[in-house]
Amino acid sequence: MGEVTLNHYLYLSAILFFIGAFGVLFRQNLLVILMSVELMLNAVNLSFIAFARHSAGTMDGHVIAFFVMALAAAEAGIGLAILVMLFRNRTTVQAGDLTLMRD
Amino acid sequence: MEDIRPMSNLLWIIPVAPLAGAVLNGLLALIYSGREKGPNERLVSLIGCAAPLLSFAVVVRLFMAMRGMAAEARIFESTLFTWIAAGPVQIDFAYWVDALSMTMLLVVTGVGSLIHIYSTGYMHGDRGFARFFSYLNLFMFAMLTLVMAKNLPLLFVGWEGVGLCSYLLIGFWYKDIANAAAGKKAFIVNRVGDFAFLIGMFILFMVTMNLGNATLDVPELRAMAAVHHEAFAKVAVAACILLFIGACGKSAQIPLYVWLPDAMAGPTPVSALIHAATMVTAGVYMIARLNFVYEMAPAASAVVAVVGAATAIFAASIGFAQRDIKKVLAYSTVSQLGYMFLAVGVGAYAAGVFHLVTHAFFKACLFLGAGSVIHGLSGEQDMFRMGQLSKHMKTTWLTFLISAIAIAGIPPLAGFFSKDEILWSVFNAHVGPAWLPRVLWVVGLATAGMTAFYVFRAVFLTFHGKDNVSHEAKHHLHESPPAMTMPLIVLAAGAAVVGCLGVPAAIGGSNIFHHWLEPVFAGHAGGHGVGVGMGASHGAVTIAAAAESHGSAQLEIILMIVSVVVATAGILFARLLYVQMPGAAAAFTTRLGGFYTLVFNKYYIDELYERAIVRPGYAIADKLMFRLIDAGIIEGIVNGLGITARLFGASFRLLQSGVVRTYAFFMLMGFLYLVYELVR
Amino acid sequence: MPLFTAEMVKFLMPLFIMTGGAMILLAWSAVSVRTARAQGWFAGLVHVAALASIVSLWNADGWPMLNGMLIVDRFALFFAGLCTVSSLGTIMISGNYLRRFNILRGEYYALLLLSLAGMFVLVTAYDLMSVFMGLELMSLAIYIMVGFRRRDLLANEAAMKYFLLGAFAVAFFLYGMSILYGLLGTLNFKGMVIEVVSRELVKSPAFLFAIALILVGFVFKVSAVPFHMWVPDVYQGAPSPVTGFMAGAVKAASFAAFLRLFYMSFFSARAQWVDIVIVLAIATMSLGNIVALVQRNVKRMLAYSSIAHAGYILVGMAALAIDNTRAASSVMFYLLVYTFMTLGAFALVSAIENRSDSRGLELEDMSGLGLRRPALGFAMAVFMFAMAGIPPTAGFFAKYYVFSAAVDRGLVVLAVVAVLNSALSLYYYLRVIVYMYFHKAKADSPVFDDWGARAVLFVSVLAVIWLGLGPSGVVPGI
Amino acid sequence: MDILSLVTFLPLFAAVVVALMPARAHGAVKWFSLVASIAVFAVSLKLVQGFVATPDMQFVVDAPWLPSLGISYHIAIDGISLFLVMLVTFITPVTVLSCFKSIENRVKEFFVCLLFLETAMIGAFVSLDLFLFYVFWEAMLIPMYFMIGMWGGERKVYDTIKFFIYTLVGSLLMLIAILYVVHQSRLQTGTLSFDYGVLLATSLSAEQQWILFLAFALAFAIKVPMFPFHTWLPDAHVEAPTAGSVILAGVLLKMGTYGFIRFAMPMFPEAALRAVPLIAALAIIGIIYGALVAMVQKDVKKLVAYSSVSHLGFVMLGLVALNTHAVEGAILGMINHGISTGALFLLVGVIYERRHTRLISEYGGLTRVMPVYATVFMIVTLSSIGLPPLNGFIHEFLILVGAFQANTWWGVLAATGVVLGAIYMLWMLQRVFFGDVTNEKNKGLKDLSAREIFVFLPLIVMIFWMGIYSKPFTTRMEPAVTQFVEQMTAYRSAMDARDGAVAEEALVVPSDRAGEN
Amino acid sequence: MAILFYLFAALAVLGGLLMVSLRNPLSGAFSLILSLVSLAGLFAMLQAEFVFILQVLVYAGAIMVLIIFTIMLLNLNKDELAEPPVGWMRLIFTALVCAVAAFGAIRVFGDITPVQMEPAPDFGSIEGVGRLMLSDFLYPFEVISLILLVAVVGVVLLAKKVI
Repeated sequence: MGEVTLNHYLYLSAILFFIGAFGVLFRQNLLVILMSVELMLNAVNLSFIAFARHSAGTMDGHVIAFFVMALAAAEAGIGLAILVMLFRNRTTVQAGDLTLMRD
Repeated sequence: MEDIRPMSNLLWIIPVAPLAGAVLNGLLALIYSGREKGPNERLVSLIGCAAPLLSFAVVVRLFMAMRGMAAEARIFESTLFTWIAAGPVQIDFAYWVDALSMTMLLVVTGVGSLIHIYSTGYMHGDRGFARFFSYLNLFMFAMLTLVMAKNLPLLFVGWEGVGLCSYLLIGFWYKDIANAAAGKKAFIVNRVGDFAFLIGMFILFMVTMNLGNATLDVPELRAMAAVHHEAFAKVAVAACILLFIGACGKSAQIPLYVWLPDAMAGPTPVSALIHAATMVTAGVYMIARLNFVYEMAPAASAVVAVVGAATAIFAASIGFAQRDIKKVLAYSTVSQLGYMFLAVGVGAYAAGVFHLVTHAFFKACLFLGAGSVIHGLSGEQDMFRMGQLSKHMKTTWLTFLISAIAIAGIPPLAGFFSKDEILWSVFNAHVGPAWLPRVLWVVGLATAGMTAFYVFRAVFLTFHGKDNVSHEAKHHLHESPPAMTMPLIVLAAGAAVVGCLGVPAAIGGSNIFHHWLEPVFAGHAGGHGVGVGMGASHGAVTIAAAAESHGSAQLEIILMIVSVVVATAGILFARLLYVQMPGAAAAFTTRLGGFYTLVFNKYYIDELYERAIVRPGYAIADKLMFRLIDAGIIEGIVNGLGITARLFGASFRLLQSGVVRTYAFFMLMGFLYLVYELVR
Repeated sequence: MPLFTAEMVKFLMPLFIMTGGAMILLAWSAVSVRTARAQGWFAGLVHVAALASIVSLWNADGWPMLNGMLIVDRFALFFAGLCTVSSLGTIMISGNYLRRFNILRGEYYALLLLSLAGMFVLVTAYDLMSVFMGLELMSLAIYIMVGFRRRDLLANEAAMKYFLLGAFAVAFFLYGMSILYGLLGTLNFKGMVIEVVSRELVKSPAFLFAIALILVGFVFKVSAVPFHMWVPDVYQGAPSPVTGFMAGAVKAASFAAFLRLFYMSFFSARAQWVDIVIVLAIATMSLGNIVALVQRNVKRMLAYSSIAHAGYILVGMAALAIDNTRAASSVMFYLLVYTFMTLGAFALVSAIENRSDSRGLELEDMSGLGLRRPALGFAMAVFMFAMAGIPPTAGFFAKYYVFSAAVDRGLVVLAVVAVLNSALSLYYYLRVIVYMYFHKAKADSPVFDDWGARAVLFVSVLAVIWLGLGPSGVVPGI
Repeated sequence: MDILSLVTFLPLFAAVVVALMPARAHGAVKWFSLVASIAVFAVSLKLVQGFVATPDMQFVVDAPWLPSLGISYHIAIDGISLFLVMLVTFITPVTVLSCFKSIENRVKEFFVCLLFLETAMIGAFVSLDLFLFYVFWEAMLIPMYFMIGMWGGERKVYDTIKFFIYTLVGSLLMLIAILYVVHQSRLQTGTLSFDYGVLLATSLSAEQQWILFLAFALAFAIKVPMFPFHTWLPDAHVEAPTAGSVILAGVLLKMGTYGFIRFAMPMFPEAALRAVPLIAALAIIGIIYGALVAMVQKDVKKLVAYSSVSHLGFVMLGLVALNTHAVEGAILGMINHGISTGALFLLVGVIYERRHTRLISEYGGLTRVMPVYATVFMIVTLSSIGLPPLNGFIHEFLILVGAFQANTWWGVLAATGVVLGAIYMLWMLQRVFFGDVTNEKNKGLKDLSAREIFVFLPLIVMIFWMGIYSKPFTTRMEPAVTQFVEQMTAYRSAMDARDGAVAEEALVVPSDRAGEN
Repeated sequence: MAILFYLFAALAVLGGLLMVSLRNPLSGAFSLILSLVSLAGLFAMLQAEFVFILQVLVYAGAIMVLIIFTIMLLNLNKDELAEPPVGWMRLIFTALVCAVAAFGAIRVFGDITPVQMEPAPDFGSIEGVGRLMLSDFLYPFEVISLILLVAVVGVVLLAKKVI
């Protein structure tokens, strides 16, 4: 275990990002998909913070990470609202059921 | 010398008078088309007959004037306006009359007028009376334009015009679809010839254009041909053969003769005027007109002669077995036209034209006589249902008989002189290999005998022999009105006497006709020493005039006697079969068996054309082109593109599964692609 | 230099008007549901005011303000005006539609205004941060509007799909931002150019990787293949006026930022990304057109058509050149024309959509429209011909500019593919006309065209024809 | 307003007026349209009157339209376009009059389409700015589309779309080619211009020319239509209403041939010259193929449509024969075809109006019941098959002479069209007009009404006039045609000289090398 | 330090993997919280004090609570939770694609050379970030408020039973 550099953080963020992407691609449960997106955003945040510390040297990354969190909150809110609305009408949270429109 | 300009100024009247008649009668016909009754027949007859008669009068006046002119100056000319003007193609609407055209004009207007008069009787009571005269007048216009045209395109106008009128008149009784089909057949077969004619014309045009003076004017062509001999000689054979194919179409020669027998579907005066006396001779006229080109193409001339001879004997043989009186005459016409081509083919232009003139008289008379018979028998045309009509239709019988003798070539009637001149010219000709003229002569002689046979077969079956007339027909049987008999008489008289215009020197004649046409044909009589025949032998092209100089008069007289004997034998044989031993004909027929059937069915030539050209052509057009290429391949590709696009659409829409993760998956794949492309 | 000065106020005025109007509407609609129509009128007035302030800025020279976050220049104003007009048109066609489906609420107008504000942020963005903020503000509002027919299953589904995929795409975009931030230390458009050029990062993999990530965000919004798949579903499920708004204004605003970013910050790497844009353009227009061929639902058909149009616009993006602005102008003009065509088309769709099965509008529903209502039919025909690019409509000019730019840039093959596509597209555009004019009307299906829809149609037709006759000077650079 | 613009836009103005008339006022709409189109014709006569037989463009109007794009409103006519414009203004009133009765529903819209179409057609013929030309060219499609679609037959939906897309594919490729030339011209001259004259002066490499020529040629070949791009035509005709067919065959097809002579060939002369054998081959195939396929048609209109393929083959052959008379013949051919085939479609329309069928087998013996009609039909047929001295002969003769001069085999093969033309037309004539009236429904058919006679009268007058005295036409077009031919010939000799030089070089080079060694 | 990093990293990845693989969303949510908290640890290691606090408070706290709350609210039963069975092929394929993407990203990141620097004393502090937020980032800050407003309105509009 050598020194932990910027690259390590970036590797981790990439891994987390694509785990999240995998969740979006693989899972059917809309809640899990939503959480996977959250994980992706967190991976992005990690990248921002790591860059801020080891590359840019400014705190801009921190601010942006804050904005991303705010956005994540907003998205979570709206996403859950849509989910609730959908659940009321359809009683399902499976993405695979959302196929009324196709072709 | 008389100033010819006022005379030339009269030229336009000749074609325009019938044109005016055609328009007037045509309008009358159209105006009355919706009504119960047609227009007044007298008025129509008046217009219809006055027009050709006026032309005839002008022609006669011009003829008189021309006779008074020096032989070389015998030309009337009148340019009406510029017809086509495009770059080097400058074609005037110009009329031009020389001795040859004048001869034709006399025949056309003269015989034409008589037939018009005859028609007033023949067509009496027909619903299409006015229409008929309109067409007939239009025909006169076209024929006169053909004859008087100064240049080939204008000649082509007449050429096509007569074809059109022929088409219209054959299909005159269009109610029977067969008549209309016959008209169409005539037109289309003619068009095949016209196709070749056009190309022949183009060849001549190219020659003149390359010489820097693009023209199709006949006199100019003639002048240029005289000067630029080499240039013309190079293409002369091709041009001549092509033009001759055109003539084959119009003049019903092998292989394009098939339309003429069918053309008998038209009213009989039409058969007389168009399909015997005038239009069908246009081919002969055209070749005579362009003699200076044919002079340069001995090979082509040989072809003309051979085809003419072949047609002559071939058609005559078919004439043997026909039952329909008009068909007999039709094949006879084909055969006689073959004779004329034989003549022009061996360079005996004057003889050919002379035969054309005499033929116009006796064949018109024969047709009109036949028409009179048909008229009398209420439309019956089968000779085996006639007989003994000489008792009922004296005038008709007599005139018919005179013409028959004339065509059979019995002296001193017209046919004898013209036919004999041809045979004599052929005998002396230098065409093709040395044996060819002799063969052609034999063929011509045989044809003469056959002609005598089948014509008299018709005479005997119709007017003599056994009375086979049906009961109803007999009831109405009558001699035709004077309007019909009068022209018969005039024509028969003509058939009897016009021969004297061409009495050969051998028997003390002066051959007036020949001298009259000399300026037209003489200029080139062997003048250039073109090679004759298939080989390289150089010698003068033979024309009748030349033949006279080195043929011996004695031999000529001997040949005359031979031909008269042959003709008489033909007549006697016919008498034997159809008058003296009525059963013999039938027995003879049975003996011949299959051959008779073959001949009776015209050697199945029509069927051959039908099977070999028409049906395969239609099948190719329909199955191969329309259904396979057009609807199948081209449309298939066009629609296939559309269908492919839609198929793609249909398959791509399947990707649109509605499942979110699929969508996300494609996004990720797209992202991978972007990364791959950008980072690589 | 102070961060904020008084003279900036006028540049931010449109934004203030939009957001202020939205706040007032939110408050108003919270206390009074019954006055929704009046709220609509008010929203319209706010739009007019915003438009007026945008127009008044036309001759004012903007500069990068607020720490270089935004710039209010003519380019931005052009798109801001376009979006505002589109939004105003949406309001005018919405009233009747919302009432018909019983969802007339003041919040709708407020969201529209907020979304418009997002667009303003987006088109004026001079920093990736603003792009991100603008995109999100615009998108979030639209997610809600898409799901505005709460009882409608299709609308639910559309909202959900749009939301999920939108969030997914934004994550990529943000990831790209983070890399750029790390590499360049700045997200300012100008700053990025300077950094990239001075540090010769044009070919560095990380930089290009970041471009790829950023691209995902943009091409998702402008619906390029294969990031297009949400479009048909969302366009079909959303309320028709909203669909029109999405197809027109959202696309225009996204392209505005896309264009500015790529024409400015990333232009030095054009050699690297141009092939991608070409491929995307070809794929986008071809797929859009081909699949549109087999659609029978008008809204879906228009959705695919809008994908195809994105492809044409991408042709213009591919043709961007340093020495002249013809390609950029062509993109702008295309979006201008497209906004009007699509607004008009959806105005008509909104006016006649009346299906109980909520499947939007099928082709059969348009049968005989041109005969029953000649004016409406004429308008739709004009839009269809314009979308197909037939002169003398503006659609032709739009295509013409784009293709001309491509040919100028040497992209002849791309232009040829594009014209073949536009020939192909004719098929389905004509089919609409076929149904409208050559088919007998079914039952007497009612048409709900109030004065608002008529006015929108009238203005759109006028714009599409007028722009087709003499478009000189409408777009800077043309 | 100058006279050429007046001729161009008067119909549009009339269309707008008609559009504003009340929909119910059928009579007023019809008569107004008739008067308007006759007025256009009358005004266009001033063009003939003022035309001077020189190769120059005349009645030139050159005003900026979109100056920043190099697009100008540049219109003018020369001897080539003069008569095509006249053809449009002549055919339109005839067409208007012909559909007084056949158009019963949506009368107003129909005449709006017709008049709008007239402006587009004239515009395309007079434009000397390629952009302007393109706009007019495409604008023609819209009214035509509606005319076929709204007033057409049963399969109209499929066929309208096919017609539209087919023609659009070609013209869009042409648009790209235009853009490319403009681009090249801008690189060379530094200014952006769509002007015909400017683009004509653009120098292009052989490869560029070839590609560009193909793009142009495709657009025009589809419009002509040349084999094998002809399949849209029969379908479009079959479904089109009579007036649509008349305009389509009478004028629209000439856009293609006109495009060749005005744009494709002069702009890319070297490529055009290289393409001559190809075009000639396709033209000849078209002549023979069109005629043969026409022969087997069961629908009169389809027959006439295929005959158009054949006739336009003649015109194309004349164009590529590249000698004065052939090109003049080609232009005359365009006009003659417009008149004769237009008349044929009108004639088919007459019986279609009465019987609502166009199948040949449904008719027979019509001469008996409709003699005047039959007469007119006969005259037009004869003109169509090129019977002298009717108009068809003149152009066929000139084209064949020219083709024969250019290449013997072209002339020979093309001349077979003369035979085939007679076959299919006369056979159709026979089946429709001769024989007995076998179909009961045909017994009560009414002959031509006075109005219909007035429709055909001008056409028949033209048929005779142009056949008997075509000089007024040819003298006016001759200078322009001569110039065209001379230019092309000059290019050809330049090319031959260069090819010769290249060949010589190829021979010389090795020896030079040998010398070096 | 390194050990700490690997620990947090392993926990974060584990949390993520568990989240995407556990069937019950509630378990998934808790896994995600594990991941988020681990990330917070990493933030702390990167001297991002402010973000660390927010991560724990807002993310792991508020947002995840919201999600868990919703899961409870929906009260999903077994049937509703049951996802249709997924084929192995699909699993492997999807995983492979994601792995390729991640691998690509890692390769790209391998080229990045960090800049050695000593951060400013207030780096990552609440005050420093706060200043920045209200000066340089004033504009986004204002816009994010609008975004949150939209979110609030949207949630009310969409999720309320009767409006």
